[in-house]
Amino acid sequence: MSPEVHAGASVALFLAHAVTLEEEAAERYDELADTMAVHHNDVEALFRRMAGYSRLHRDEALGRAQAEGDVLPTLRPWEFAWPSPESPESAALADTHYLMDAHQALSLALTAERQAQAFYQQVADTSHDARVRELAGEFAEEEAEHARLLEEWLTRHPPSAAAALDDLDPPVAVD
Amino acid sequence: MTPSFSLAVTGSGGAGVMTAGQLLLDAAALAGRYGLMARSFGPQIRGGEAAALLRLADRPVESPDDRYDLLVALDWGNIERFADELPLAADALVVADPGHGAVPAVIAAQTGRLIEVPLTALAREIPGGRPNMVALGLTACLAGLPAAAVETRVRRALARHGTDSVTAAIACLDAGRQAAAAHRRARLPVSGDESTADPTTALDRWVLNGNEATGFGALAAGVRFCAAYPITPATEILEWLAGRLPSVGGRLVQAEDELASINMCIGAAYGGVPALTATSGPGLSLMIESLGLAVAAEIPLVVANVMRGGPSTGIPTKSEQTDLNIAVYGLHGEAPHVVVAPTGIADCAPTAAWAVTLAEALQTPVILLSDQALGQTRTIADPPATALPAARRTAFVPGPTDPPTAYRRYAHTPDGVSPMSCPGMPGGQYTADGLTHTTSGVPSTRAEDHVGQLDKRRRKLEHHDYGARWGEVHGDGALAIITWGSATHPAREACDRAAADGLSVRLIALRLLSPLPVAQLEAALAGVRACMIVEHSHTGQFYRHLRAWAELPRPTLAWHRPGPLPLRPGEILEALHHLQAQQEVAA
Amino acid sequence: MTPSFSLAVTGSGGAGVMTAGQLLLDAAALAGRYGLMARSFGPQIRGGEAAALLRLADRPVESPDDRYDLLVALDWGNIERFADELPLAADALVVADPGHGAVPAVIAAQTGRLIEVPLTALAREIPGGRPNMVALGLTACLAGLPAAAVETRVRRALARHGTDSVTAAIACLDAGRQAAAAHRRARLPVSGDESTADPTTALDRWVLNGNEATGFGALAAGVRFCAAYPITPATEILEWLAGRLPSVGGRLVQAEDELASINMCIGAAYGGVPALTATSGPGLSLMIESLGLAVAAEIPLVVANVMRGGPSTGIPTKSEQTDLNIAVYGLHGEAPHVVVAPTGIADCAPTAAWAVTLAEALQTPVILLSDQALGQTRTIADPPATALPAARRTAFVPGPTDPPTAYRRYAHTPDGVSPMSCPGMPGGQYTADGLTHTTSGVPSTRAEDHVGQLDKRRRKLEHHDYGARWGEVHGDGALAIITWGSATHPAREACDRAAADGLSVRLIALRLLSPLPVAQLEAALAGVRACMIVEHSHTGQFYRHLRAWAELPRPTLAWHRPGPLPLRPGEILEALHHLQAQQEVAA
Amino acid sequence: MNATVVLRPKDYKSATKPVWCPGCGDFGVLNALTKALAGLALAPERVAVVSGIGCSSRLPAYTSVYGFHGVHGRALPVATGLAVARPDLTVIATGGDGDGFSIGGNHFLHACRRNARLTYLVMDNAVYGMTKGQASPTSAADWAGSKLTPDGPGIAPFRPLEIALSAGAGFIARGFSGDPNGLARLLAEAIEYPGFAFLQVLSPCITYRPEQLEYKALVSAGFEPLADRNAAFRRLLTDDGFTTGLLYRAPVSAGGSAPAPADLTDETATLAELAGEFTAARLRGAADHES
Amino acid sequence: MNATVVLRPKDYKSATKPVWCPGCGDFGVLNALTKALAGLALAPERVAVVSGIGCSSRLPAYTSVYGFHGVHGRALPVATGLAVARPDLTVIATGGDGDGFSIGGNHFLHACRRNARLTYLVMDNAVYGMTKGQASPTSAADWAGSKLTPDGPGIAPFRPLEIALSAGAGFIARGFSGDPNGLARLLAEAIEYPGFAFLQVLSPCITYRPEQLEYKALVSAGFEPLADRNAAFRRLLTDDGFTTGLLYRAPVSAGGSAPAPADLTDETATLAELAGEFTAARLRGAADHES
Ligand SMILES: Cc1ncc(C[n+]2csc(CCOP(=O)(O)OP(=O)(O)O)c2C)c(N)n1
Ligand SMILES: Cc1ncc(C[n+]2csc(CCOP(=O)(O)OP(=O)(O)O)c2C)c(N)n1
Ligand code: SF4
Ligand code: SF4
Ligand SMILES: [Mg+2]
Ligand SMILES: [Mg+2]
Repeated sequence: MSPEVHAGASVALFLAHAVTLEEEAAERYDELADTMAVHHNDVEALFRRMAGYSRLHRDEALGRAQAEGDVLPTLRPWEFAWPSPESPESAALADTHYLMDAHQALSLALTAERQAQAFYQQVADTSHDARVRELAGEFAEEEAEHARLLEEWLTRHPPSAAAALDDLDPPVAVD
Repeated sequence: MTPSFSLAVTGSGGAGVMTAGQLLLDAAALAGRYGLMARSFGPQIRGGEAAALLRLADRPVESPDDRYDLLVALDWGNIERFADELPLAADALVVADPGHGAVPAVIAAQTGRLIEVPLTALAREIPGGRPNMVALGLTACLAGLPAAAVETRVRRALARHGTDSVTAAIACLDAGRQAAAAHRRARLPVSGDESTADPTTALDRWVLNGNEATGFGALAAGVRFCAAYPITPATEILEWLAGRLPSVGGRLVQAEDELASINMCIGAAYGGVPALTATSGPGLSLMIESLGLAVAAEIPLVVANVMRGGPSTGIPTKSEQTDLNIAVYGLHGEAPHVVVAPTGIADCAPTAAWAVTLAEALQTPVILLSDQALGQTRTIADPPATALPAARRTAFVPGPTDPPTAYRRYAHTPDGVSPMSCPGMPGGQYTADGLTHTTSGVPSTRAEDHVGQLDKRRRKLEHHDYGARWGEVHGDGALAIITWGSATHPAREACDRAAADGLSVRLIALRLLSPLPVAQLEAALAGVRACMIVEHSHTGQFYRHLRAWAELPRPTLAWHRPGPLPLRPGEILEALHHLQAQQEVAA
Repeated sequence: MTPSFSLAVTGSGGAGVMTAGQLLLDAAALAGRYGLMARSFGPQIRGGEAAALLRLADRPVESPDDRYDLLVALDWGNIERFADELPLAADALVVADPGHGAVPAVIAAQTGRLIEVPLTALAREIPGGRPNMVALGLTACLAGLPAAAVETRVRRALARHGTDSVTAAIACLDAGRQAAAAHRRARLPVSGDESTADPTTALDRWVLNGNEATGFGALAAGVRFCAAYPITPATEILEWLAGRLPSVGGRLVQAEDELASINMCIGAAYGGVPALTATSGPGLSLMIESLGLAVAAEIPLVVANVMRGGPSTGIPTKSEQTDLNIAVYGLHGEAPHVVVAPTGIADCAPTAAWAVTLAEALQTPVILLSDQALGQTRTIADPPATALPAARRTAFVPGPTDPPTAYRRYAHTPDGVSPMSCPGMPGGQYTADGLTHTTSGVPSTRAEDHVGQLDKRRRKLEHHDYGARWGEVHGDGALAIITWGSATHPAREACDRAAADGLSVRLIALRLLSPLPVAQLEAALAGVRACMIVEHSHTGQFYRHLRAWAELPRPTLAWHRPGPLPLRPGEILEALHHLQAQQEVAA
Repeated sequence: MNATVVLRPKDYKSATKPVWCPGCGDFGVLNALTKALAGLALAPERVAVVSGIGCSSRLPAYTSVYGFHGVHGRALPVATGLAVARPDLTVIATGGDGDGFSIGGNHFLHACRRNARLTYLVMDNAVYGMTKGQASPTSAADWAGSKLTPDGPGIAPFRPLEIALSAGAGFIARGFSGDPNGLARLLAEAIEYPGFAFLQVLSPCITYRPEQLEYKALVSAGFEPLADRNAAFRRLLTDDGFTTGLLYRAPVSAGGSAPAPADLTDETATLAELAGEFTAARLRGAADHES
Repeated sequence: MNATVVLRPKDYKSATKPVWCPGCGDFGVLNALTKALAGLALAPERVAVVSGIGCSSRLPAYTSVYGFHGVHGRALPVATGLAVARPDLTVIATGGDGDGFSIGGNHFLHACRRNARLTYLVMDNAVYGMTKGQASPTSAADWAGSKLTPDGPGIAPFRPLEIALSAGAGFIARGFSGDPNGLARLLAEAIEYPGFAFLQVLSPCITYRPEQLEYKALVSAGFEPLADRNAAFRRLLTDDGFTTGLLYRAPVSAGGSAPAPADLTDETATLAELAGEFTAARLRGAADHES
């Protein structure tokens, strides 16, 4: 999100971003989980779990909106002012691999959570609207909490010994 | 009947199932065994699920068996997909890694002999170890392959990855073998003595798939030009040729589509350079119009069509024999051409070579009908007993007194074959044409020219002496099977088993599919009282083709079923017994 | 047997031969006659040489006769080219313009009745006069057509050229008629009384060629989209549709090639709009791959293939029945579809309409096999006795409680036809696919899905009630002819003549060529002792097709010969007598 | 489908799970497409996505709109037939660079000329993914990654934007699968363009062209929409192949004449009238029937 | 053929008389071709002319060189196969605008890229002569002379030179059948170009496009040979379609890499060696055989 846009964003506009950020993060985790399922990779479960968390946060953001009494504006996907090509908590599709292990999956998620944290922090730092600053700060703190959690999990899932991405079977021609 | 041992290694793609399977087959070759390996996988380009399907024996074997004796599962990812490709023998042994969950019902229901080996855990104990190498050691041991052969092969294959890799792999093989030994009671009966194989002969044997064999046969017969567009399951023919043609002065062009590739071949062949393209059903469909041109303009060329499940895009990775109709009858107008098919994987090389010689001798397109089962199954086979045939074209030689315009490219000759010039030959200029033409190649709409050229083109095919390669006949029973292509080996094994049951069945496998060698076929059928037509199709295309041209014994039973599952000897044997029972009732 | 009068008008292109011929046919229609007119040309786009070949009769007639009773030559330019297309009766009259040199030997040798009429000189005497109009007056008179009918037609045709043109033409007609009268002794016997024709009925008759009839039948049955690429002899279907489709809210797209045209039709038909394309052999060849897609994805559409001499470019302007093989067997994989053929020119309309209804009812491509003889011969025929059938597609109707994903496009149904949605229908979303798929259309490589869909697609064709249109049966002799397409009328006339000779021959003409209506055919053959298969081909494609599927009487004689010459009743009659003689020897 | 229900991008996805390799650029394209459709609030049943054969061509089955997965190289004619026969629909043709520029090249040329109202989105990975990584028309001359062309294809790569412009396309853009929101926006504009709209999307194949993971660093949103064809040509002369955005949008009237929609209900001529053309009566009848 | 005999243009004609309409532009092209061949003193047996189907495609039979009259639209692949397999020959592909730009459009695109050594001469009359005058890709959008498109094709005409340039052709020229000597000269240059040379020839169809008799007044020799691709593009932006001459001639090295000639005699690997790759021995053998 360009700082200018967010500096001037209303609470409703900010919450619309927050809701979509979490919603898209959840959908991305689902998408990754589906993909891993297709390739029989156990990290599927991990991505499902992440999707669940993101959905919880989305509901939370929706709850805030209700509490604020705000009707969230409907934006078209490209009308959101994200600082990156996608909403910041969407795990990068390009960084996945069908043989990825739990460590790599968690690293991927960690990057996403940190991006989300950075996003909220930036809004918290630059918004002209006090309420927005306050909400963004809270959200940033939550994201930081997630990131810490992921960091902890990562220690429990060290990189697998055998270079996991060393593909033993050549790709095949299906047509 | 060939005593043999069938085994499958399955797991998620990337687990190294295919690598393990291939090394196992190679090791079997080094150990003097025969065998074959097919692959099966899911729709994913990479990953997904994979199965290496092997059969090992002491005598040449090219048919899959009815059931598998051993299943080694690295994990259970989507095993349901393979369930019907993996029929297990009642006493089959299933080796599973307990780390990957319970044995799925679809497997457990088939056999009671399950043993658990922690493949992943064993591999983890070895630095750089991999579960698939543990599985390889274990499987080889259960299959009765000498450890030395496996080790030799693995050392060789991993050499370029450095000594650490090799050491780790060897350790894995050992761990696997020990795990197998730990289940000594589960060790399966294997045929043959590990030490009997004559190592010299064994090392001369070929380990290759039908696609490579096809490429080799074509090149050996003289093909020096290939233009093609990739398509599964034919691409390996092209890849093989792409790597080798330059070394014999030839060229391969990757074309923009099949319309281009067939026409580039026509151009090269018109230029005197024997040409081949390889494709599968969808690509063959696109070549149809230009094949008609090659017929009319009398241009020699070979299309190797590797059949897959149809219609339309169908199932590209599975086998069927359902492009027979289009290959034989697919051209518009009256367009006689030649269709041949190898009767097995090893036969792909001589039959491809034959196809090239026929094309060149008859100046006509030849369609070589291979299929996914032949093309992509790797086998250990004896090299061809005789040298492959080499192509020869009847070339134009100007008479010393001929005026420059005397050359009649499409002159009527007794055998219908007219001497052919090609650019560069002075006095041989003519215009090759797809329009009805005179003997000089000038367009004509007159009846005498039309009929004259139609007659000539039919004559050259009908009068040609196709020699002994038209087909194979085995046995002399009063019951006969007529079959072709990849159905041959399963059918032949069914006949062998029937013989073991005391039922003598004659096997007739055609290599020449069109023009149908009616006289040879009817001679081969002499004394046959009942007949069965065996093919891998839904509606019996081969049966209809035979009916259209030949007198078949009555009764003749049409036995066929479509892909994707391969034909197995047992089902053919069952149909044979059915036919025999009918015969007895009738008698 | 139809008493009839056959005549040819020949001359260099540009001399107005075709105009004269066409006006003569039209005049015959106005006079209550029946008849037909074929055209023959040299290879030149314009100029060159031309012949209008007519046959007139008092009863419907669609076969050419064996020989011509009258030849009117405006000049002798390259007449040799037509020599074998123009067999003259022994007592034929030849009218020649002495200004164009001596009668060529190839003509003079055939008949002694030559008269000279200075057509050019006569025309020159009339301001604005033209030799072809003189020839028209003369020919009409010799053919026994009322002068009034000719005059009416000519007035109408030339109206837009102004009164001077009309006056000149009428004067030419008169001059021609007088020249004929001057040779009263030469006037030929003609059948029928000039005044008997019921003018009301006569004026309701249709004067059209098979290509126009095909376009009309398709449009009448519901076709509203056409995409095509021009090709001889199919282009008139497209041109007819191009002019009419917009008036019924339809559209025609000229495509870049046949690959595009067939796929555009697939797109439109997938969108719910009945679609047709028209082509000939070379174009059909290019459509083969996508026809397979239409089979697999179950897309209804009609390809009107107007056959010409083959193979390859062959003879585009001449007729043959040699695309039967490609039409029936040309698709790769197992791709059941429907092939139908009109049994005559007038039959093109109802059969084209039927083709559309079959495509829509069975959700499958239908190939309509017409040919140059049907497509480009103009005839005077009774309009269809019954209304043309109209197409109906089994449409998807969402159940009130269906979840949006419940729709199974390829659901198994008893008759194999699954309700079809099209874009715009809520809840009907699916992806049509040429890959082997589940009932929902999701790609699958599993045996049950493959076999299930193969079965279903075969079932819908086999279980369909094709009704009475499957073929025509005439007579009940113990000798039978089985034939199809443009061979039907010559064969029928041969049967009529045989009957006149006291030989009763049954005629069976198939409209449904694939799936072959075996039960109906075998029923129609009940009591037949010997049979003859009549077709316009070099190798007997129809004969082989029948053999492949049906039990034919023994003996069955395959009688066929290729183009470019049309089939004539006499040669078929001769073959019939031959068969009968054989039968008698055998008895 | 109730028009008042607001559909989210995921509502345009089907339950079928993609078989693509994780990391494949085509996932981004699928996401962009569903976002574009949601952004335009199009009813799923009024949209059709038509493809050929290839990894990318699998896309239609992953959507909840009408789909057509045809044969290799023929997506455009199928889409054209559908768009011309059913002008009420939103028609999107899609597929890969092999499908569209190699075997389908002729249809591409003529679709640009024909200017029927449809969007053509090509997922360009400069390789034949589905058949194991052979060179495609957009592969570099020296890309030696395929056994079929062990020394590289050795020929000049195909320039999709130049060809489209030469052939007469009125809407030409380039997108990147790694920027689904930007791509969704381009797609929405393409869909709304009342003629043929072409969109080349750089969509990495991580399996056969892993080096394409670098695309992220190479692409830059440099095109400014031009309305003048010559200006667009000049702009392309300095194109590096990685500039994204809308290059050219012809004023609608200049974009050739899109076929006028067929009104399938307006049957101004009855069948009887058409049959009347054949009657003998017409041979002596009113002059307006003369052909 | 004795090389010391000097051949005249007529020696490159066959005894077969053209079936073309008197006045057809294709006569001029035939004359230009025979003049070019005579001018280059090429031995007739070392030249091959390959065509598709159409009036123009009848040309090979009217020459005394090797000819190939194939199917509609496939002249270029036949010529490519011949040129690649037989680099010792002079190969000329020819035909009409329908053959080359409509059904054969894809081969045109890819032949421009592939840059095999051959000349492609298209006799452009903006119509399908042989099938009775339907619109071709180069027909104007409003040309309503065909029953198949009674209101005109209604789409943007194909621009052969632009397409050739976009697609990567290294030699691009336009000629006029009414100027056989100028055309012969262009053709000779094209033949000598060591790569793919494209030559559009305006060749009137007097039967279906009699208005093309006006071409004589419209054409002007305005192109000055350019060696810079961008310059050629800029030149084309102001082209009226009637400028003749050599537009563009890429320096040979820039014209893509024409496939290296195959040396059909140099068999560096014997069959036995190739067969050796299959043996079991190799599975344990020397490392250099590993694949
Ligand atoms: C007529 C025909 N020829 C060849 C093929 C094999 N084939 C399937 S997909 C494909 C190429 C796909 O490449 P692209 O369109 O770039 O798609 P990608 O897989 O890269 O997304 C080929 C050659 C086919 N299915 N049909
Ligand atoms: C596959 C196929 N489709 C259609 C035709 C019919 N056909 C023959 S020539 C031709 C067009 C010729 O136009 P062009 O190439 O411009 O040549 P011209 O006659 O104008 O010289 C067509 C459509 C054919 N022979 N083959
Ligand atoms: S092979 Fe390449 S294009 Fe195909 S799914 Fe995998 S990454 Fe995507
Ligand atoms: S129709 Fe046209 S192109 Fe054909 S020969 Fe006649 S003038 Fe030439
Ligand atoms: Mg690609
Ligand atoms: Mg033309």
